[in-house]
Amino acid sequence: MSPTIRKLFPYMVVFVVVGAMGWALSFGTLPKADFSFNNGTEPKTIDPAKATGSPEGRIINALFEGLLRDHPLDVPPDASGLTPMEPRPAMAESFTLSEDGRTYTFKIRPTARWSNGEAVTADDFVWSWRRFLHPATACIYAYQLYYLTNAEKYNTSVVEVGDVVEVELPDRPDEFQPFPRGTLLRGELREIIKPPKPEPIKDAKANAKALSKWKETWAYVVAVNQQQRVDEIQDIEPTVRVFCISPPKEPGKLAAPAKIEPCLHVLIDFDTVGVHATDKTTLVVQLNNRTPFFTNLVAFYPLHPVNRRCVEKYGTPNWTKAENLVNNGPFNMQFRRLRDRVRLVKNPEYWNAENVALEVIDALAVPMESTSLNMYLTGQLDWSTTAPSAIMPELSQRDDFVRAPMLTTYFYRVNVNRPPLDNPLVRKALNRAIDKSIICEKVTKGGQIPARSFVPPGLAGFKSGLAGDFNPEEARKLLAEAGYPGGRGLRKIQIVYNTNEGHKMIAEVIAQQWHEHLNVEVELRNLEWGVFLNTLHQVEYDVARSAWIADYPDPNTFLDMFVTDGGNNETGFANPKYDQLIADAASEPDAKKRMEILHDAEELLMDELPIIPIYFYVSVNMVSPRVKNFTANLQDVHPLHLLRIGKSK
Amino acid sequence: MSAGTPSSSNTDHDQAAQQRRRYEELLREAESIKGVSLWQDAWRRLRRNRAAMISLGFLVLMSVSAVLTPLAPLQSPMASDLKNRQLKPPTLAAQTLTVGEQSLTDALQKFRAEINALKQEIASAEGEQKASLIKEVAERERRNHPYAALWHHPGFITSRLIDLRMMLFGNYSIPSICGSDGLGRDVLSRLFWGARVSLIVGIVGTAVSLLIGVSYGATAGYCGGWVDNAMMRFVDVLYSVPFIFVVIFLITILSQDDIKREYLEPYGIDQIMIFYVVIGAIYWLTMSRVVRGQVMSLKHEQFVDAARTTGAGGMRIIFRHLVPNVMGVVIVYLSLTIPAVMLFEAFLSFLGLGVSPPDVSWGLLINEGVQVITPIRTFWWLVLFPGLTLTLTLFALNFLGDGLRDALDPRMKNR
Amino acid sequence: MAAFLLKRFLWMVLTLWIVFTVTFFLMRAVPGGPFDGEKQLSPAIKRNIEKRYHFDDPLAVQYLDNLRRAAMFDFGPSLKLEDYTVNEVIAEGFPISASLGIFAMVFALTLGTTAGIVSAIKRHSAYDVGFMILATVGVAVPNFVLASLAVVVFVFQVHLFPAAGWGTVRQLILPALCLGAPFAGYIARLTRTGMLEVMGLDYIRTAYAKGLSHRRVVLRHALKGAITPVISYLGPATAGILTGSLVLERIFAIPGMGSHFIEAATQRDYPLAMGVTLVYTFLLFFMNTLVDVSYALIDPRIKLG
Amino acid sequence: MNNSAHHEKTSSAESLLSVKNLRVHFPVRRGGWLRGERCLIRAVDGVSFDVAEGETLGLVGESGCGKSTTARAILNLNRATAGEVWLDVARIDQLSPSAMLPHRRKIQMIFQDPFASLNPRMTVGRIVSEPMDIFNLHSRRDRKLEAMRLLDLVGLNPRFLNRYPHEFSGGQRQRIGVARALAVQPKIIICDEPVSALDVSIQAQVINLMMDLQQKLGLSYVFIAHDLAVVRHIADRVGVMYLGKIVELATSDELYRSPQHPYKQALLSAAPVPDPVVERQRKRIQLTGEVPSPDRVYPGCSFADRCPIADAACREKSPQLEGEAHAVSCFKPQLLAPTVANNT
Repeated sequence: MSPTIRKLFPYMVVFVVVGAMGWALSFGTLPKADFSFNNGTEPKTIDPAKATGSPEGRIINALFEGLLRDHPLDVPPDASGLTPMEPRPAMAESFTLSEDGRTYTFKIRPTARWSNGEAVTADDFVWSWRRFLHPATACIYAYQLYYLTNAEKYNTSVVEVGDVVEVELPDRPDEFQPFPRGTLLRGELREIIKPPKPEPIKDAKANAKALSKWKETWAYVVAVNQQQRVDEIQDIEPTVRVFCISPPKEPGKLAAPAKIEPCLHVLIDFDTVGVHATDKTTLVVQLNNRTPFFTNLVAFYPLHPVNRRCVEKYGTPNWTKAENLVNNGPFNMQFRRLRDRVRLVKNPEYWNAENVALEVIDALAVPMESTSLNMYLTGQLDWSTTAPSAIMPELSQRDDFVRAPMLTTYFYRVNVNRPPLDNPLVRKALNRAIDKSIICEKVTKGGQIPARSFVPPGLAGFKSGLAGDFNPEEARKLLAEAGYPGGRGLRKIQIVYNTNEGHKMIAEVIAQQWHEHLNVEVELRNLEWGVFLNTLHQVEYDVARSAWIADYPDPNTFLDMFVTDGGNNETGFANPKYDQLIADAASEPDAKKRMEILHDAEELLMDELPIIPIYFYVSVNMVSPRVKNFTANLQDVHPLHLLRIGKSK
Repeated sequence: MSAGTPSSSNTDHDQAAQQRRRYEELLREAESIKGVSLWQDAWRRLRRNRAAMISLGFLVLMSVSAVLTPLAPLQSPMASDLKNRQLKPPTLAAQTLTVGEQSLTDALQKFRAEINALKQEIASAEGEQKASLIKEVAERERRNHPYAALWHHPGFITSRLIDLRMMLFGNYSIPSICGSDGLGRDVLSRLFWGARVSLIVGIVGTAVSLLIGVSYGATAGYCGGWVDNAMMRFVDVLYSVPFIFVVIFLITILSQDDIKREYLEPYGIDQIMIFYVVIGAIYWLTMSRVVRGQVMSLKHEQFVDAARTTGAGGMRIIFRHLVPNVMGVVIVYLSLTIPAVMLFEAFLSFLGLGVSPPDVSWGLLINEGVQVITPIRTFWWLVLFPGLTLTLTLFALNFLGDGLRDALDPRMKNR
Repeated sequence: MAAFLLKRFLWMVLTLWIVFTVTFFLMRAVPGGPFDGEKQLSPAIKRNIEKRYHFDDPLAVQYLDNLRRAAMFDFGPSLKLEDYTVNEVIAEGFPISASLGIFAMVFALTLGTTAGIVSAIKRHSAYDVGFMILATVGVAVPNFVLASLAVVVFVFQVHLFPAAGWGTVRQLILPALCLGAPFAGYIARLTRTGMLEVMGLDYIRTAYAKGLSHRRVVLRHALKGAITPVISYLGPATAGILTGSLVLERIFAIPGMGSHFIEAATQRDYPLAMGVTLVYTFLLFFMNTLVDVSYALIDPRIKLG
Repeated sequence: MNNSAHHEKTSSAESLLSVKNLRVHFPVRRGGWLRGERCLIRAVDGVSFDVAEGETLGLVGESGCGKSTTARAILNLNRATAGEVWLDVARIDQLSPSAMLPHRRKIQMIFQDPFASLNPRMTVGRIVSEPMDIFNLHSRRDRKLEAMRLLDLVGLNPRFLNRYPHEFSGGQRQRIGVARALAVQPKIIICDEPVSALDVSIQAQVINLMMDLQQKLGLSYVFIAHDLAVVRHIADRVGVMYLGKIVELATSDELYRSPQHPYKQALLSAAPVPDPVVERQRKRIQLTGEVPSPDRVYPGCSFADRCPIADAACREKSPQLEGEAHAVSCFKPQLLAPTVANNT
C-alpha cells in the first residue's frame, strides 16, 4: 500500500467523523410548534381506509373529515368527569333518516373544500367508500361498512348467477396500483363454470388456501352491456364473454361458450351497493337494517373521504407523503419524520378554518411512558397520552392529570373446550375468587373500575348483565360443586399473556388469589406478541389475557364477539340461545327492546363465563394547564381543531 | 528382592520381570512426585492477585448462597401482600412467615396432623378406598402443602432445605432490608432466588456456548482450507440472522407438545432449561472465532506435528492437544461471556422470551426497577439493590477475568 | 488490494444470499404473522390482504420473487409502517443511528484510549486504579440503567440536557455518552493491555535510546503497536452499536434504526426485518473489511490476502 | 491399492527407506496488489536417496534448502507433489492418514525445537505413552511402566513421569522427544536438526545418546543438520542439499575427504578449523551472490550464479546426480578439490 494513502488515513478518519457530526446536527433548527403532544407510536398509516389504531386516528382526524364528526356536547362534565360526544355535521351540513331507519340522505356542505381548493362532492364519498370496500385495497376495517346493502358481497368477492357484476380487465395503468383501475365491464352474470373441487386437506389453513386458489379458476359467463374507462360509461351491445382470474393453461379444459379472457376481479356491481350520489352535493346511503349507531360509524375515520385524483396520480403509499397529500380536514401535513414527529399546520381551505385556533402542531412518536412523562415535565410536550402506572397515585394528585372511563374492557379468555374449564361451575369459581378491586387499587392504580360485566358502563340505555362478585367462600363452594373440593383433582392451569409489566403483575396477583382461595395450581406463561396472538387465534391456551376496545359506542360491539364461530370469539364458546339473542337484537327495530335483548345476552354470557372480566380501562392524559377545551370522554377522542392555547395559570 | 532367584536358563525373562518390578516400585514413587502443571502455576500466580482473589471469593460466596438460598431465613419470594406492604422502602421491622392468617409453623403442624390422620385411615382402610386415600394424600402433599403458597414448586431437595430452615429459624425471617416491590414482595428474598436463575443462566448458557464454540472453532481452525472457510461463513451468517427469530423458533420448536413429551420430559428438561440452552446456542459464535484464531496459530506448533507423526487422528489432536492449549484464552473470554449472557437473559425476558413469573431473575428485577425511575418519585430500592448485585457480580467477573489473563499468560510471568 | 476487495465482495454477496435465505424461511417458520392482531380478521378480509401482499403464493414463489427484488435493492413495502417502503424506513433511520453511533464511538475512542494510555504509563498509580474501576463500571452497568439514572440526574436534578428528542447538540450528548460508555470501558482496558505489552518491547527501548521524548515515544511508537486489538474490536462493535442502541433509542425517543431490529421481528414485519437484517450483514462485512484494510494501513508488515 | 503391481522392491535389497525423485512444491501468490501472479515454491525438487537398515544418512545444507520439507514429506506431514517414498516394501507417499497409520509404527521423527515439540499441558508420562495409546500397545497400566522404561533408556529419571515439560531443561526435553519417538519401536527415525537448538555441550550428550540407541536397537536415522561437524560424527553417508536438490551424496569419510561439488567445497572451507595455524593459512572459497529464490525455474545448474567455476555450459543445462558410491551433480567436479583437500 502506498505510503501516501497510509499518511492520509488519519485525515480520512477525521473527515468521516466531522461529516457525521455535521449530518447529525443538520436536523436541528426547527421552529417550535404551538402545541406538541405525544401520539404514542409512529402512526402505521395516515390512509383513513387502512388505519386501525388510535395514534393513527388522532392524525387522520386532524387531516381528514367525514360527513359527521364527533363533537363534545356543550354541557358541563358529569360526575366522572365525562363530557358526552355526539356526531355533528361536518362535511355534510345536514342529514335525514327515512322512516324505516334504513336510508340516510346526507347534504354535502357547499363550502367543503379539499386542501387544493377543489370542492368536496358526494362523488368523492362514493369513490372513497368504493376504494375502501374494494378487495384489492385490503382494508381491515372494511366490515364497518357491511351495514350497507351488498357491501359485504362486494368486499368479499361473492357473486351469484343473476347478479349484475363488474369485471375489471388486466389493463391497469400501473399493474401494482389498484387505482386507477383497468377497464370495467358491466353485465349480468349468466353462469359460473367451476372446475372440479380439490380434495379436502386435513390442515384447515392449507385447505382454505386450496379452496381460495380453486375459486380463482372459476370462469364467469357474463352478458356484458356496459364498458367504463376512467369516467366515461358507454352502453354497448350485449355480448356474452367469459372471464377467469387465473385462466387454465389449456383453454380446452373448461367447456366455455366463448374464449376465456383473463380478468382481475369479478365483483358485484358497485351500483348495487347502498351508496349513491344523486347530485354533486347529495349522498344517499342504503342500509340492510336499521342501525342506530350508524352516525357514529360515519364519524369514525375509516369512512373519511380521500381525494381521488391524488390517490390515482401518486398511488399507494406515495399519495400519503406530505408533498403529495390532498386532504379536507382542519390541518395539513407539513412534513413527517419516521418515528420522530408529524408536523401539522392549519389548513386555510378548511370550511371552519376561522374556528381553528392552533397554527402548528407536532405529533411526536414517543413509545416509552416514562420518556413521555419526562418530556411533558420538561415542557417538551403539552399533552402526554400515557403515564407510568407505578406513580399513578402521585400523578392523580396533580391538576393536569385528566382521567376518564373508556369503552374498553380488560378480561381473561377461558378455553371452554379444555377440561376442567369446560365446566361453567369451574369458570364461575375462578371468577369469584378474583379480588378485582384490589387489582384496580393496587396494581393498575389509575382509577380503573373493577368489572363484573363485559360491556363497560356509560352506554346510554343499556343495563349490564352481571357476573358474580368476589367471594372466596362461594368460589370454594362452586368448585366443590364442580367436583373439585378444595381444588383436589384439578390439574394445573396455565395463564398466558403477552409481554407487558402490567399484564405480568395482574397475572401474578390472580395466580396467587386462585391458589390462595381455591388451591388451584397456576402456571404463568409470558409469550412474545406474535406467538401470543397465534396461541390466541388457534385457541391453544387455558386462560389468556385479552382486552377489547369498542369500535362504536354500542353494547353490540362487545357482545357479538361471542356468537358461535365468531372471528373474535377465540374461546370455543358456542351457545345457540346466545346466537339467537344477538341475531334478534340486530333485527329489533325498537331501541329500548333491543337494549333489553342485549342485556339478556350479556346475562347469559356472564352466567356461562367464557370470559372473566377484570376491569374497565380509564384513559389517562397529562395536559398542560395552558391547553384549553380539552374534554374527557368515553372514546378518548380529543379533536385537535377544538384545542386552544390560553395563558397558563 | 532377596527371595531365591530360580536358577533357570531363562535369564532374559527373569531380567524382564525384575525390571518390571523395579519400575512398578518407581511408579509408586513417581505418583508422589507431581509435576506442577501450567494450571497450577497459573493458580499460584492468580493467588497473588488480590483483586482477582477477592472477586473469586465474592463469586464463590454468591454461588454458594444462591445454592443454599432455601436455607436462609428469608421471606417468601412470591407471596405478595398488596394491602400492607406495597412499595415499602427498606425497613427493619420484623417479619414472620405466614400462610394466610396462620404462621407457617402452625400451618405446617396442622397440615402434618391432617396428613397423619389420613395415613392412619389408610392403615385401616381397604381395597378401593385405600387406593383413593393414597392418591388423596399424594395430592395434598403436593397441593395443600403450606410451602406451595410461599415457594414456587419447591423440588425435593429444596423442600428438605426449607425443612431445615424451619428447624433452625422457625418463622423468623430477615426484615425487608431491601424494601418491597410493586406487589408487596420482599426484594431481598427475590434477589436471592433470582440469583439462582441468573447464575444458572450464566453458567449453563456459557457452558453450552463453550461446548459448541470450542469444538466448532477448534475443528474449523484445525481443518483449515475450504472446511474452515465454509464453517466460518456459516458463523458469519448466524451473526447476521436476527437472533429474535432464532430464539422464538428454537423455543417454539422445543416447546411443542409432542416434542416436549417425547424428547424432553423423559429427561427432566423443562421450559427454563430449554431457555438456558437456547441462550448458549446463540452465544457460541464469538467463542468459536476466538478459539479458531488460537488454534490456527497453534496448529503449526511442532508438538502438533509430533502428534501427527505418532499417528494421532484429527479428533485426538483437536481435543487432546489443541483444546487444552487454548483454554487459557477461552477462560478469560468466558469471564466476559458470563456477564453478557446474564444481560442477554434480562433482555430476552424483557421481550417476553425469557423466564416466566413467579420465577425471577436479576434481569427481570432490574427491568422492574428501571420502570419506576421517574422524576416525580423514584422507588430507589427497586433499582439500587438489583443493580448493585448485578453490577458487583459483573465487576467481580471482570476482575477475575483480568487476573486470569495475567496468570495464564506466561509472558506476564516476569513482570 | 483490488483482488482482495473483489474477493471480499464476492464472499459478501454469497453471505448476503445465505442470510437472506435463512432469515426468509426462519421468519415464516416462526408462529404468528404480520396480519395477526388482537382483533381477528374475518377470513375474507384476511384473504384480501394476503392477496395484496402475495402471501397466498407458494413459499418458493414468494422466496424467488423477494430474492429477485432484494437483488435490485428493493425490499418492498413495510407491512406495519404502511406509508413507507422498507428502503425509505432504512434511509430515514440509518443516518440517525449512524451519526449517533459515530458520536458514541468517537467519545468511546477518545476517552477509552486516553484512559488506557494514562493507566498504562502510570501503572499502579491512583490514575490507573481509578480509570480501570471506571472502565469496569462502564462495562458492568447495563446501559439502560445508566441512561435512566442519567436522565434523572442530568435532566431533572441538574438542568443540563433536554429529556429526549433528536436534532440539537444538547439532545445528542446524553444518549451518545450512555451508548458509548461500555465501549469506552472496553477500549480503555484493551488499550492498557496493549500498551503494557508494547512498552516492554525492544523497539520502544530503541526509541528511547535514540533520545526521543517520552511523549513522542508513547504517542508515535507505542500507541501504534498497541492500537491493533482496539481496531479489531472496533469493527464488530461499530456494527453492533447500531443494533445495540435499541433501548437507548426508546429512552431518548431517537428516531434511529435500532428499534426496527427488534420491532420488525416482534411485529412480524417480514420485509422490514429482512431489510434491516441485510443492512446489518452488509455493515458487519463492510466494517470487518475496513478493519482488515486498516491493519494493512497501520502495520506495513501485514499483507491483505 | 491399485499400484500393488509395483510393490516389488526396486532398490538395493537392504534399503529400509527409499526416496525417489521426491518433489514438494507450494503454490503461492506473489507480486503487487493488483497483478498478483501464482507461482510455485519448489521447496524440494527431485530428491532421491536410500537408507539401509542400521544406517545413518545425514542431510546437510543451508537453511531454506528443503531439508526439513523433505523430512516432513517422508512422514506425510506435507503432501509430496511428485516422487515416491518407500518404507520397507510399501509405498507411503500419497497415503491417507488412516492408511498411513500402520506405517507410522516403523518410522518416527525427532523435532528441532525441544521447547515447541512437547505439548506443555501434558505430563511427560502422557507424552511418551500417547503413541502407545494410539497403537494400543501394552495394557493400560503397562504403558506407564513402558514409559518409565523409555525414560530410563534415554537417560532420564523415570520418577519424573508426572512432571511437565517446562520443568525440564532443553537437553532433557530433547531426550523426552527421543523417548516418544521410541515408544512405538520404530525401525527408522527422521531427526530434523535435533540438536541445533541445544548448547554445544548438551549436543554431544544427545548425539551420543542417539548413537548408543542405534547400537542397542538397530535403528536407522535420517539425520538432518546444518552443522557439518555433527553430521560427520554421526552419519554413515551424507547428502548435501542445495535449493531443493541433493547435489552430492557419498559416505561421510569420502565426502569430507574429497568433496566434489563446489558448493560442498565452499561449505567445508567456511567451517573453521581448530588448529589456528592451519586456520590462518587456509584459503576459503568465497561464494558471491544471494541464494536464488526457489520460485524461479533455472534452465541450468541452480548453483551456477554463485559458483566460482561456473561457465556458460553450467547455465544452460542442469547437471544430474551421477555416480555410484560418490554421486555428485556437477559438470566439473573436483576442480576445486585440491584447495580443500589440503586442509583436511
